[in-house]
Amino acid sequence: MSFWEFANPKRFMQLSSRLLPWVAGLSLACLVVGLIWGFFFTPEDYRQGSTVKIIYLHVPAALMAINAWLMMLVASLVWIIRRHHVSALAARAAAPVGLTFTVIALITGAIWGQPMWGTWWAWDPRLTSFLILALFYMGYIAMWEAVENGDTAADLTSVLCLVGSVFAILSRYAVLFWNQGLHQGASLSLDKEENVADVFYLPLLVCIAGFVLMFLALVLLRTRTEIRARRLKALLNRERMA
Amino acid sequence: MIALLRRDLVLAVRAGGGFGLGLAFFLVLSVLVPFGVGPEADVLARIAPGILWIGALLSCLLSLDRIFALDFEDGSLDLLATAPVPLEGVSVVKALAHWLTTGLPLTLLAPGLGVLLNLPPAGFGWLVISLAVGTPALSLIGAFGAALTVGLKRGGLLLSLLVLPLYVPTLIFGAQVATQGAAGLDVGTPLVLLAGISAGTLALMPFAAAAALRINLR
Amino acid sequence: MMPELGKYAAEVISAYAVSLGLLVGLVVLSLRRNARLRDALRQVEDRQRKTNG
Amino acid sequence: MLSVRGVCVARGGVPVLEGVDLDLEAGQALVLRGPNGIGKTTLLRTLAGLQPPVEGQIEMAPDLVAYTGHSDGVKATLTVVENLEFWARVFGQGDIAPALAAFDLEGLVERQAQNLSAGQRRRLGLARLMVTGRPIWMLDEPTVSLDAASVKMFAASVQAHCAAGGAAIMATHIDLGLDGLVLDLSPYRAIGRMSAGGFEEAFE
Repeated sequence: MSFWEFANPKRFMQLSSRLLPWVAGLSLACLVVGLIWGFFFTPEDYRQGSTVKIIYLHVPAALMAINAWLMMLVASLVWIIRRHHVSALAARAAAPVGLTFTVIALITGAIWGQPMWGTWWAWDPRLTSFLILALFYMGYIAMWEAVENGDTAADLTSVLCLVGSVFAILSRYAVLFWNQGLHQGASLSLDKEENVADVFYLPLLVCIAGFVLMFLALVLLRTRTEIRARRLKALLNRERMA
Repeated sequence: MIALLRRDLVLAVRAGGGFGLGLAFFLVLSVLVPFGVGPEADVLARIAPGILWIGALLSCLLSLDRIFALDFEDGSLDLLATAPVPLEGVSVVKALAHWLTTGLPLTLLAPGLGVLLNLPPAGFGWLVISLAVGTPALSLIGAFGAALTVGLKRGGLLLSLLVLPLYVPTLIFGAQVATQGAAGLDVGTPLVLLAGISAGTLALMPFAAAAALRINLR
Repeated sequence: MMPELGKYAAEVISAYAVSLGLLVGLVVLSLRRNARLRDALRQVEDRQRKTNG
Repeated sequence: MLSVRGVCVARGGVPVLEGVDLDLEAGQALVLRGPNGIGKTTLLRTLAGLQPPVEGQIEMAPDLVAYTGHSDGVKATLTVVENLEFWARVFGQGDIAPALAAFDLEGLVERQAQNLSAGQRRRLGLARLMVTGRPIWMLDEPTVSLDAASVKMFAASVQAHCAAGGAAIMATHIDLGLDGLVLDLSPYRAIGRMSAGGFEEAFE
């Protein structure tokens, strides 16, 4: 079976309806196991206390916030090059999911930052980059909502996604530069991944798997919705024409 | 192309072209800031470069939707698309006209407002240089945003939402040049990066804008 | 049953509550929109099948 | 000059016309007819190259078309002569005097376009065609808001253009008194086609 079979909307509907329960079930299982493991059965960090348990939400959400944008970028490219409608609709379906993950990463980061650094919000490069990413998601979603015609919207949002990706990377480096420039030698570091011990690592992996699968399940479901919405519009159009 | 530039400049300067509105906005904004943060001279001196950069950026934003929308509404854009000039060229010229009527005057006005905001003497030169180097990028990015939203009703608000995140790197480096210059520090790195952004947007944004225009004209 | 969360209990629990709340909200909204469009599409498809014979 | 074979055009992603065949030779004027909403504007925009056809071939040398849509592309704060000179420069042409003469605009040259009547504006929009130097004129409802005398003026200029080896294709409802060809678009109406791009066909 070729991956491009997904490009045919009818085949996509058939395949996704078979795939969706499995992906959703597996995702739920991973999330339940990972989060319960992490919440109830991991020790406290000697430095951060119980707040380390937030890692099981924060890191997977942050990871998927970026990967969701990457997936939208790939889907946009597929739409531009191969003109597969399903691809454009999948990009549209992924955006709100990515935005939600970004917001989760930001909120859990703020809640974690409050006891650790004594402030809800620090203009740390990484936090700031996520804030900018959230703005990009909002612009992308707003663009889809604003354009009436489906193909035009797909084209415009694809161009926006491409240009936005370039500027998102640019912003990331600009923000790094900016913060160092403002407070020299600021010692707020968010590099938790580097000093995570094994006890925290395994449940974290399970949670990451859960978030990846959940993203997949949600995108499949939402793409099915978008395909139906598009077909509904076309059928109503035909009724009007006849 | 030169004809197009000339026409756009004439249109902007003639009555109803909106030239001067952005400048007035910049002036009012800068006057309002001390009311918000208090009249202490040292506070104002510290935030002046950043305030002036944000003011310039917002004033630029005000007139962005006019870049293509007016030509779209009266049909000129259709005619330009069938004319023997590439839409990429049209985008560059339109961005240039926008810069000449907003970015350049803003740059020239900024030192005057710097006096109001108690900008340190060392900062005036760098403020003008940073604006002169950075505002072309604002016009070019803005032309892309305007091309994306040209066919939309109430596109102005969406335009702001799309363009503002794209302005982040330009703002960061531009304000950095102005701030460090005012503090008497070395500005080499941010100035090079700012120039890099302007050059990069000049190379790439016209193509993105032309692509968006072609989609919107269909 | 509850693990000992120490002095950061409020932070940890609120982080979990907000995140899970957002995720459940997203899932519920996605499911509801999916169901609504599925029904609407089925209705129109049935109607058109009837008129087309 | 222009050869169209089996073209299907879509408006807002919905095909409106399909299987359109037409030919245009130098010296010919072709009038498109059909009820409102059939897709005359969409077809003209497609032929002018502003949007791609869903299917079919359009054969034409590049840079032949001068297109005029519903709106005139006239700038209100520019004078008549400034408007025309701008378009003449864009198309690399020099002399605007014949265009001014053909549409009786000589008395208005220094007037700003916002002070023109609707008919005068329209005449200015049509005079623009003459300064492009392009051989194929594509006109969408060119006679809107023109009075009888102006319509005659317009018909005369189309005839002169065709006689000089040009061609014109226009969508209009009134009889211009041209001895041109007429193409009724009604038979080409696209019925039962779902959308452009093969999305819905996958379900049929």
